[in-house]
Amino acid sequence: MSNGGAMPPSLEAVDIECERGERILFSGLSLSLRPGNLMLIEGPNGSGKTSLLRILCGLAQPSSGVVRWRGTDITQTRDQFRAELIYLGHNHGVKGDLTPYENLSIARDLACARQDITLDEALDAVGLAGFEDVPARTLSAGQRRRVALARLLVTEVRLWVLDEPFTALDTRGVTLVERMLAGHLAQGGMAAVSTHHPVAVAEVDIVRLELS
Amino acid sequence: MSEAPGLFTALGVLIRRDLLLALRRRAQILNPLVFFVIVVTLFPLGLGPEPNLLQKLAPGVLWVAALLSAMLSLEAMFHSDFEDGSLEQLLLAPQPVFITVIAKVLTHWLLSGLPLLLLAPLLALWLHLSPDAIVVLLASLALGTPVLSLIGAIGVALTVGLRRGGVLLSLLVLPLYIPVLIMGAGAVDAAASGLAAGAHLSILGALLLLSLSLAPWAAGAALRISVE
Amino acid sequence: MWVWLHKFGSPKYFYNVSGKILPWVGGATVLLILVGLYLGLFASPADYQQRDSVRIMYIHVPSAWNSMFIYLVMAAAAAIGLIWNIKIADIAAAVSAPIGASFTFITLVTGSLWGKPMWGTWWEWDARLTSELILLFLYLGYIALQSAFEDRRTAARASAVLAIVGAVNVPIIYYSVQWWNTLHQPQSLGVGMSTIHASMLLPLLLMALGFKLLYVTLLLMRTRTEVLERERNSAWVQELAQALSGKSSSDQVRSSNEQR
Amino acid sequence: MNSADFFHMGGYGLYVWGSYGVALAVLALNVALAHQHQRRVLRTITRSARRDRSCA
Repeated sequence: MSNGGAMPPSLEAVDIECERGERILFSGLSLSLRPGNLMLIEGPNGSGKTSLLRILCGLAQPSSGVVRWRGTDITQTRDQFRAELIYLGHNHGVKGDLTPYENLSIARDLACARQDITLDEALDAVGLAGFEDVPARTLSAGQRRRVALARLLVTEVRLWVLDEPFTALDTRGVTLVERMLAGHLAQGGMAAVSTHHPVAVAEVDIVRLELS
Repeated sequence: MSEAPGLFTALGVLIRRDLLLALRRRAQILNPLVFFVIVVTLFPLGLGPEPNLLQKLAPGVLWVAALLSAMLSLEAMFHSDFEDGSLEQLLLAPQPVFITVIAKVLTHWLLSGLPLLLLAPLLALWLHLSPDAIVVLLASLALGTPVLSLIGAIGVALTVGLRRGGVLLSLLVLPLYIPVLIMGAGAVDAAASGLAAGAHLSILGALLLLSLSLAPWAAGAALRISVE
Repeated sequence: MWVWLHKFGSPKYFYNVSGKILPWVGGATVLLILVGLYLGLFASPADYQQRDSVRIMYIHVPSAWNSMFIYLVMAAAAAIGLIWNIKIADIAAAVSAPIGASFTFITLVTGSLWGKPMWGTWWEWDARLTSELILLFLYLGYIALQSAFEDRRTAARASAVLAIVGAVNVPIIYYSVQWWNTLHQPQSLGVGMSTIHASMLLPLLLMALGFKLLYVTLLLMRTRTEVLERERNSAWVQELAQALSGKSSSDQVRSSNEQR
Repeated sequence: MNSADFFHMGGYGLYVWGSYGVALAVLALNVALAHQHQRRVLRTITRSARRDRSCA
């Protein structure tokens, strides 16, 4: 599925620099991501992993440098870029007053939905069977993280940007995420993941990025 | 690959989402309305029950009270979404940002502006306002309260990232409310003294159109800045 | 214009160029204000009606013009900073707000002092004074928002949005207050003259120009200092500091500010 | 116009000199703060430069 170097890389960042207050977290950083790639971003706390991910998906503005999606600057093609992207940050974006089912159906209605899976199947696949109609605030942090992960199953999106997806997940949750990642990459998807745990994803070309 | 939903379907989804959220916390909708009633009843207690004094002050009192209670409920527009991270998700939705802002403003108006509109005639009677002045009051509130929500959305979007943004929000938003207050209260005052209020209402309409075109852009830009 | 904007945008270039301009602007300001004051206080006639209290006009009207002028310059600088991400524009906008607020405050005080002999009350809900008061609220809102953020860049960009929205609202506020004033009050003698006697016009214009240059002087001084503070660990500031600390510290302090 | 009625300003001395005084005070305050801020920043950067030079 991945067509090598002929096409420009789907996601490309060219010497981006990030400033936090007075400190320069990183500068002159360039990276590129092609279909089928998994980029692992590692580094100690405060090294700017989250800032880098937020810059890549356009939530934050780099103090210099440019981020391109399919060859055009993301500040120009805002809507098209966001239609092909999902970002899971530290706080999971699940509304406590709504049930997982309602949360998921809203997320799917706003994005490009996949037709081949129903909401209940997705919730079941992430291990929330039986919790579909309970207000999300009564769920544990791990369960709320799973509701957020279920969004990855119900939407058809090429780029996943995951900020430490394994936090608050038990071992079965970690293997679940690894399986989802493998499936996504196999279908020509891309992912940028920041994490401290080693990610066991078989025969996938992993690009490692170390932030000092 | 299926296409992302159109603007109007997304608007519909967002409005349904916010109404659903609001109904789960019914009390929060009532608070600003109770505040509106209490503030209006304070004035006769402060100024004395004398009818034609109250009648003379009624337009100003009703409009200032409506303005304050609309502002009171602004905070809820983005705050809970900012707290749990869903504001980021809304900013990353395929639809342009102003769709999100318009949906939020419309919901805020449905839950605060519209009830004010329904309550206002009752309170106007308490202040002995004449019937045709009440009609103009309703017209001016119908045109004015959306402007309050739109301009308020800019203020909230600017201060959503701050811990104690409440007081700052009123400092930012109240000066911008002054033209609406002048035109709104002026319309009711003109009607109460038997003059035509057409000019005031048309200016209110102009303010509505202006803020409809300016506020979504400004609030969208402010949201993108506050989320950074 | 594009190259100039970027060149002038670089802090080092700005610091050097403004360093050269500052003494001239400062000198011109002092000269204009002195001449204006002399003409205003001594050489121009008293008004036939208000007699000598009209001399307050030479302070009140120039600072009123300045308060509006500075808000628009602030909004423009903020917009430039927001759209083209130029740090100097952000600093200029942030620095202009307190200066604008000071001129608005002067306008309000001198307006009420001028109003007392004419209308007999310290505060008159006159259309111009009321819109100046609202302009002061806009300034205070801008300054409050600016200082509410820890991160300077977010502060600059958020307050830029507020300044732009405020700038759009200033004319609306002005005309609605004007409308409100004519509705509720018969047209009272507004502060300031409809027909200004020629000999009064010259000092008024001199003072107005002097006040504008005073704003530019203060703006340049404040922006230069802010640039030094924010760029303190960049190479050119280190160089400058080395050069300055090279001389004996006593004359260094004198030489560095002799240009003011 | 001798100096006595110069200050008298035809009875409006209080208002005229009051407003000139307020204006002068506020503007002088602005200039002083700007100047003092400049001196403080210059002193800090030269002091840190001298510190670097001495230990470099």
